[in-house]
Amino acid sequence: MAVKTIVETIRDTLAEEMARDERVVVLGEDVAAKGGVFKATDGLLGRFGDDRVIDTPLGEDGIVGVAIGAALNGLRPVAEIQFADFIYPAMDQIISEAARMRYRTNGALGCPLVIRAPYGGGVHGALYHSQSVEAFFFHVPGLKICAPATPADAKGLLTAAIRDDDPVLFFEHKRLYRSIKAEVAAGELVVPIGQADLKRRGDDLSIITYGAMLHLALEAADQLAQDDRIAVEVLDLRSLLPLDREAIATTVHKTSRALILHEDTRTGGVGAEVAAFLAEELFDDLDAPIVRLTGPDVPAMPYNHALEQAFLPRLDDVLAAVRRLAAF
Amino acid sequence: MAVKTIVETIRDTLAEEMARDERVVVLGEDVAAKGGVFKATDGLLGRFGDDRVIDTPLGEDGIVGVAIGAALNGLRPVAEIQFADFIYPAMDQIISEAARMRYRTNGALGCPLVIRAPYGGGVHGALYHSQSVEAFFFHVPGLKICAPATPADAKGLLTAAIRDDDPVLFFEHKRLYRSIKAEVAAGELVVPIGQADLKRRGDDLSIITYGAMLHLALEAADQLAQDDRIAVEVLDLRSLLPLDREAIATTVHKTSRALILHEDTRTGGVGAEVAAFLAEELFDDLDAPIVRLTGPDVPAMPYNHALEQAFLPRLDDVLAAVRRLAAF
Amino acid sequence: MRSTTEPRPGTTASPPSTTSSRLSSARLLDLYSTMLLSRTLDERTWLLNRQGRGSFTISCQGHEAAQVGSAFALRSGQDVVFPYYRDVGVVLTLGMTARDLMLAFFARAADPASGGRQMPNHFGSVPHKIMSVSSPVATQIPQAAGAALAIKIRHESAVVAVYFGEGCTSSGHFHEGLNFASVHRLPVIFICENNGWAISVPREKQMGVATVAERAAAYGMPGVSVDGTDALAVYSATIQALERARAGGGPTLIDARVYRLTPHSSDDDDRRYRSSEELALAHRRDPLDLFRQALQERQILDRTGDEELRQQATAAVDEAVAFAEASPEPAPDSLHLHVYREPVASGPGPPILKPQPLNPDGVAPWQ
Amino acid sequence: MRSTTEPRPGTTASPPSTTSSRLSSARLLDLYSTMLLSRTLDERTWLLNRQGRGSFTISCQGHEAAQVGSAFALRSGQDVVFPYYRDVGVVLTLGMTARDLMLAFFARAADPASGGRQMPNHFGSVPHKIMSVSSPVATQIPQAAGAALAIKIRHESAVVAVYFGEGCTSSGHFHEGLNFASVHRLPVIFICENNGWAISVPREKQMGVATVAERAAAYGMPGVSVDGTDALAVYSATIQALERARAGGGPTLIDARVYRLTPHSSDDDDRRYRSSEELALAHRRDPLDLFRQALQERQILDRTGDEELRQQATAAVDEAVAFAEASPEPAPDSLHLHVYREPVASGPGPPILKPQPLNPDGVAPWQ
Ligand SMILES: Cc1ncc(C[n+]2csc(CCOP(=O)(O)OP(=O)(O)O)c2C)c(N)n1
Ligand SMILES: Cc1ncc(C[n+]2csc(CCOP(=O)(O)OP(=O)(O)O)c2C)c(N)n1
Ligand SMILES: [Mg+2]
Ligand SMILES: [Mg+2]
Repeated sequence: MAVKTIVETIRDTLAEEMARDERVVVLGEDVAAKGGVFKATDGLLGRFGDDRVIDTPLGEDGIVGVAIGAALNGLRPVAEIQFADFIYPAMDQIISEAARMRYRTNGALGCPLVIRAPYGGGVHGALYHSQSVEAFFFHVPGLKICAPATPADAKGLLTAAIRDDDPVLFFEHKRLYRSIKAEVAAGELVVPIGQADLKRRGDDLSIITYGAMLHLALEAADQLAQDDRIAVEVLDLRSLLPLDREAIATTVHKTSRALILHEDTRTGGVGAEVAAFLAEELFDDLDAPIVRLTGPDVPAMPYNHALEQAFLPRLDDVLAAVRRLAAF
Repeated sequence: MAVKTIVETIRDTLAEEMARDERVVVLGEDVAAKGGVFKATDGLLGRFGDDRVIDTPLGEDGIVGVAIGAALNGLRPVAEIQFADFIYPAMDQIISEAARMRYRTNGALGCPLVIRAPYGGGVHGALYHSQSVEAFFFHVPGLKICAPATPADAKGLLTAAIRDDDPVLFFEHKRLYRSIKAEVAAGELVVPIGQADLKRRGDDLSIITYGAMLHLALEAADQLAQDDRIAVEVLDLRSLLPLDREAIATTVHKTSRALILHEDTRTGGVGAEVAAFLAEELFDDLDAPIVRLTGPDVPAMPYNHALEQAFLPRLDDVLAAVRRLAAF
Repeated sequence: MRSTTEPRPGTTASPPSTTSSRLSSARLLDLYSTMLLSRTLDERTWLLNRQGRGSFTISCQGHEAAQVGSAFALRSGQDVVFPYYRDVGVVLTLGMTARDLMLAFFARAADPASGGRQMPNHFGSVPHKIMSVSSPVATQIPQAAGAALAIKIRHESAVVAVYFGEGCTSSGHFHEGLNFASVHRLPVIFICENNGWAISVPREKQMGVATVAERAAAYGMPGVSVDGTDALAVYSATIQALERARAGGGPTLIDARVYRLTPHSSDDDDRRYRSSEELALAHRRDPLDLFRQALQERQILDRTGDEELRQQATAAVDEAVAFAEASPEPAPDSLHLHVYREPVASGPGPPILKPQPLNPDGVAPWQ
Repeated sequence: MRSTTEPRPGTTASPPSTTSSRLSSARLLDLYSTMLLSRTLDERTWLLNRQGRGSFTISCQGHEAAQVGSAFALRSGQDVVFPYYRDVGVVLTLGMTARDLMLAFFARAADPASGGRQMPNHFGSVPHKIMSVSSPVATQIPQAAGAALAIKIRHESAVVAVYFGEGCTSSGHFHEGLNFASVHRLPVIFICENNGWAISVPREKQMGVATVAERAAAYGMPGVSVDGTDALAVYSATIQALERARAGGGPTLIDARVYRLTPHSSDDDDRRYRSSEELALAHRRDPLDLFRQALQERQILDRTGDEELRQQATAAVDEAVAFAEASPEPAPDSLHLHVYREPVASGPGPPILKPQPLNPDGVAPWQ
């Protein structure tokens, strides 16, 4: 067992999968000599050579289009989008092509492809280096989406993603890259895509969350247990698509109260689907309104520090929301 | 008062606004000599000339990028995307640029731009000429979205969209283009963007819908009134962004039961937000689960007629859903 | 084959080149028969469409020489091919059959491209390495570069061929695909069927250059302009590009100048935007007529031989139509299949919690 | 100015051209001062960044001649300019001030570009017709074509200038923008500051051609290769392009070969991917040094004069830093402003229904 950051785990997992399966190639802007702007591909060029670690021209449409073609012809590409905010030029290739390939060929042709993208804010990245973009892909059947928040989940889900026969979007919260360290077991670890994980047990209320907000939820749960004797259960979705509706139903069936927490903006975010699911399927179980605590409906997170902080949900917000919900 | 189809109304409204304001220009693929593949711009070239009715090269990124630049420099472009399914290459320009322009300039610079796109299925358009894409833009603060379902709303909302100082996505359901005819008053008509419309009153249950499904809802409501004596209220959202939460709250406060109906696929669709809003804000008012009746979670609507029909919500589905909900 | 800037096809009338060809008489007849089958099948789909037996068709007519001529240079099942929606001639050359295409026309379950999910002419056949066609245009161009990257990494001798219209050369996809291929000197041939129209938009409103071939300069790759009504000229241009690709010389852009003899599709009325004179002129350079004349001049084909081949083509299409129309439709329930490799439980909470869910799987549960 | 294919800048050492210029001595000194101010300000941001007083900077160093030289040809407030993030020299020439840029550096409310919302160097100033810079690269290129379309439709004499790096020429945005501009012969100048690197990706991995100028051939527009370390060469290339645009001759692509003298940004470590020799060589063609030498040779500037100008630049930057750092930050509540022209009621149901909403406006209501 070694203690690792998330970005180290990503790098090591990429190396392990590349060593295991020579069809795995990495491509993107600055992934080779520079090793990626976050160093997530550092060292891969030296170890696997420039046939398998490819610096691309500047163009996300091309990166994903090339990756799709390579996947159709037998490779297992792992494409890096330098920042999730720059994924939009690739939307046509992702949505029209990768996501629909299996369906439109009636199952004849798959598109095994991973698109890694650092996302999220709180690192002074401003409007265009802070975005959460998962909701755009969440509405696309045919795609899978991972958003791990711990080193072990990063390892297990990335391994699963690379071995998956369908296209997977793999979102890495950049604020967690180096701020979260934990033990990661050596050897193979596969976390099935589509399984949420109970990160903390409790009977009074469920926080359903993912990404950086997991850690805020856990911090809040600790404090609420101590100060308020409220036992909060924390469900980490980990994968957003397929959504683990079973795990969501199980926790809310138990606690009867749900707080949905994400950093992404509110309207049309992933939390809306979780809430809608609960309002339809667990109506009888609910003892209180389903509350979402999210980023605000503004285009993106500003650069100025005070504005950036004003965007992000804070510990106090979570504490207050839980207390109100528990008292309902 | 003339009886008009929706596509005639769109054409006439474009002509009226172009006559009224010389800054209004129309651009897109095949909009000039051909008058658009649905004839929505027919006759405009002859009347306003090729400076203001512009056939573009094949490239949606360019169409929207050019429209944004023209808007920044004083024009009021109305861009046509030939089918909504082909809007993805323009996502970067729409989301990164048009939607964020005012915010990123701290209010200094607006982007008055309309993007018209025929959407929706049931016309044998297959996977790529049938899609509903509104949910992708619904998650983008800074954009406005219209989705009218009647000739009068098409006129009033298109007029409002062209005069709006912010970017508006204007989705026209292609199955309604010629199938819905109604009287449209001559003269100016502005329907404010962001106001839903009660298309039918009733006390027992609310159907919240938009687009082609409005007409299914009205048909169901008629039948339920006759056969089951269930009084269904039908709220036509008309604008999706800003979402008229007040109108949604008002109808559900009254009826205590909500069925959300849309053609778009389910997970992460607009209906999720409506349900989540109700589950949070009208929890005490609800007498039954909030039910969504939507297209299924498959990549898109197939060509084969039987498969196409299997995709679309049907009258029987609506009747059954209402009956179950009313009996809850 | 010429690499000069030329006026729109239909305005020149050079005879088809036959000299550069090394094809045997049998192969030449084969080429002609495939062009004939393409045309016959295509014409039939318009008839069926007018009869209300199929709601859509889109044509190869006028493009047959470019399609069959180029595909004749490819090795079916080895080279990787990304066609576009007009490429009836390409896919028939590579081994798809009239039945396959008619199954797609009638949207039948046995349609090998999509099981009736896609529109007609959205080809695809895994055994023939014919990649799946989609409707959003030009997306296949960077994909072709990616497929060629895989070939290069594995040191295979296969080549990728990708087809598209001249309208597609305005798309960002075109640029990013050709740029990537040129940086990595990938074994891929970009074949533009340049018919001078993108639906109603003429070449002059599509690009600031007179020929698509000129676009190649931006990528440092050869841009070869070829008379696309001349099957053998296209064949030999393709052979040269293939040899270049296999020798590590990188990609080639072939600009095959053709003319679209039909409206854009069964939904289009081309009288709104192009003159009947222009069309009449183009008919005088119908690639089928030109190739038949060439074969007749070389005494490979005579009038009776031609008549026989025509009857064969008609018989094949008759048979395909009958077969396909009688073939079963996909089951409505199959709508939910093949979203992912493994079916995904996207249903509601566990049945324990809700024995009678209102809406178990995202579709109307009441049906 | 040369239009030939040339090796990476830094490897040639031709003296700056001065003959082609029709600028007065005063204007030449002005040009030099603006380059100097750009450099001084830019250097200061690195210092401030190292001191922890600002979390990000990105540089114009090495690009000043290309920036100021080209912008000197533009008419501020009349021509429409789309800069990119390196264009300190462009925006200072057009009239933005050291204060403006330092307000952005410190993310202050008075930052005219974005009120502290965007990163530093995301310029914008409505009175100067400097359009707003965003981080996703190359998006401004089709927008520039659109702005030029508006000019053409209104029959104005203004011209659009749009700036970008050579990496951006690989993007689909570049292609669609230049293609549109060439079809409509729009009054727009595409100015590429070609420094041979896109972060760590060298020119050879970016494009299959040796120069960006060659990309112009795909659009039938002139591609002008110019030594971007030579301010006057860039100036006269820009003047020519402007005249061409105003005369209805359409767009021009200017390929200004420069070198990036700093890492990509304050977040980059360029030692990972480029050699110190290469950098040293480039420093020998520092555009500031070259232009100073040229002015000295022409006896427009002497050592004391230069010293004075440097002190002025330093003083201006000192003042701007002090001013900006003392300037107020935006109010946290202002986060919600300017999503739309008119504030939108995106709140919950009417208060009548829920007097105490749990979550009134999409943000935590408990704070
Ligand atoms: C991205 C996208 N935009 C628009 C369309 C609609 N459309 C279908 S074919 C076509 C014209 C294509 O022209 P060209 O590339 O020249 O091919 P041709 O049909 O002439 O062979 C257009 C605009 C589309 N299918 N995809
Ligand atoms: C769409 C997009 N992809 C990636 C990035 C990250 N990025 C920022 S600058 C840059 C390199 C730009 O290179 P070039 O165009 O040559 O300009 P230079 O910085 O060298 O002046 C990259 C990849 C981005 N900002 N936008
Ligand atoms: Mg064409
Ligand atoms: Mg560069």
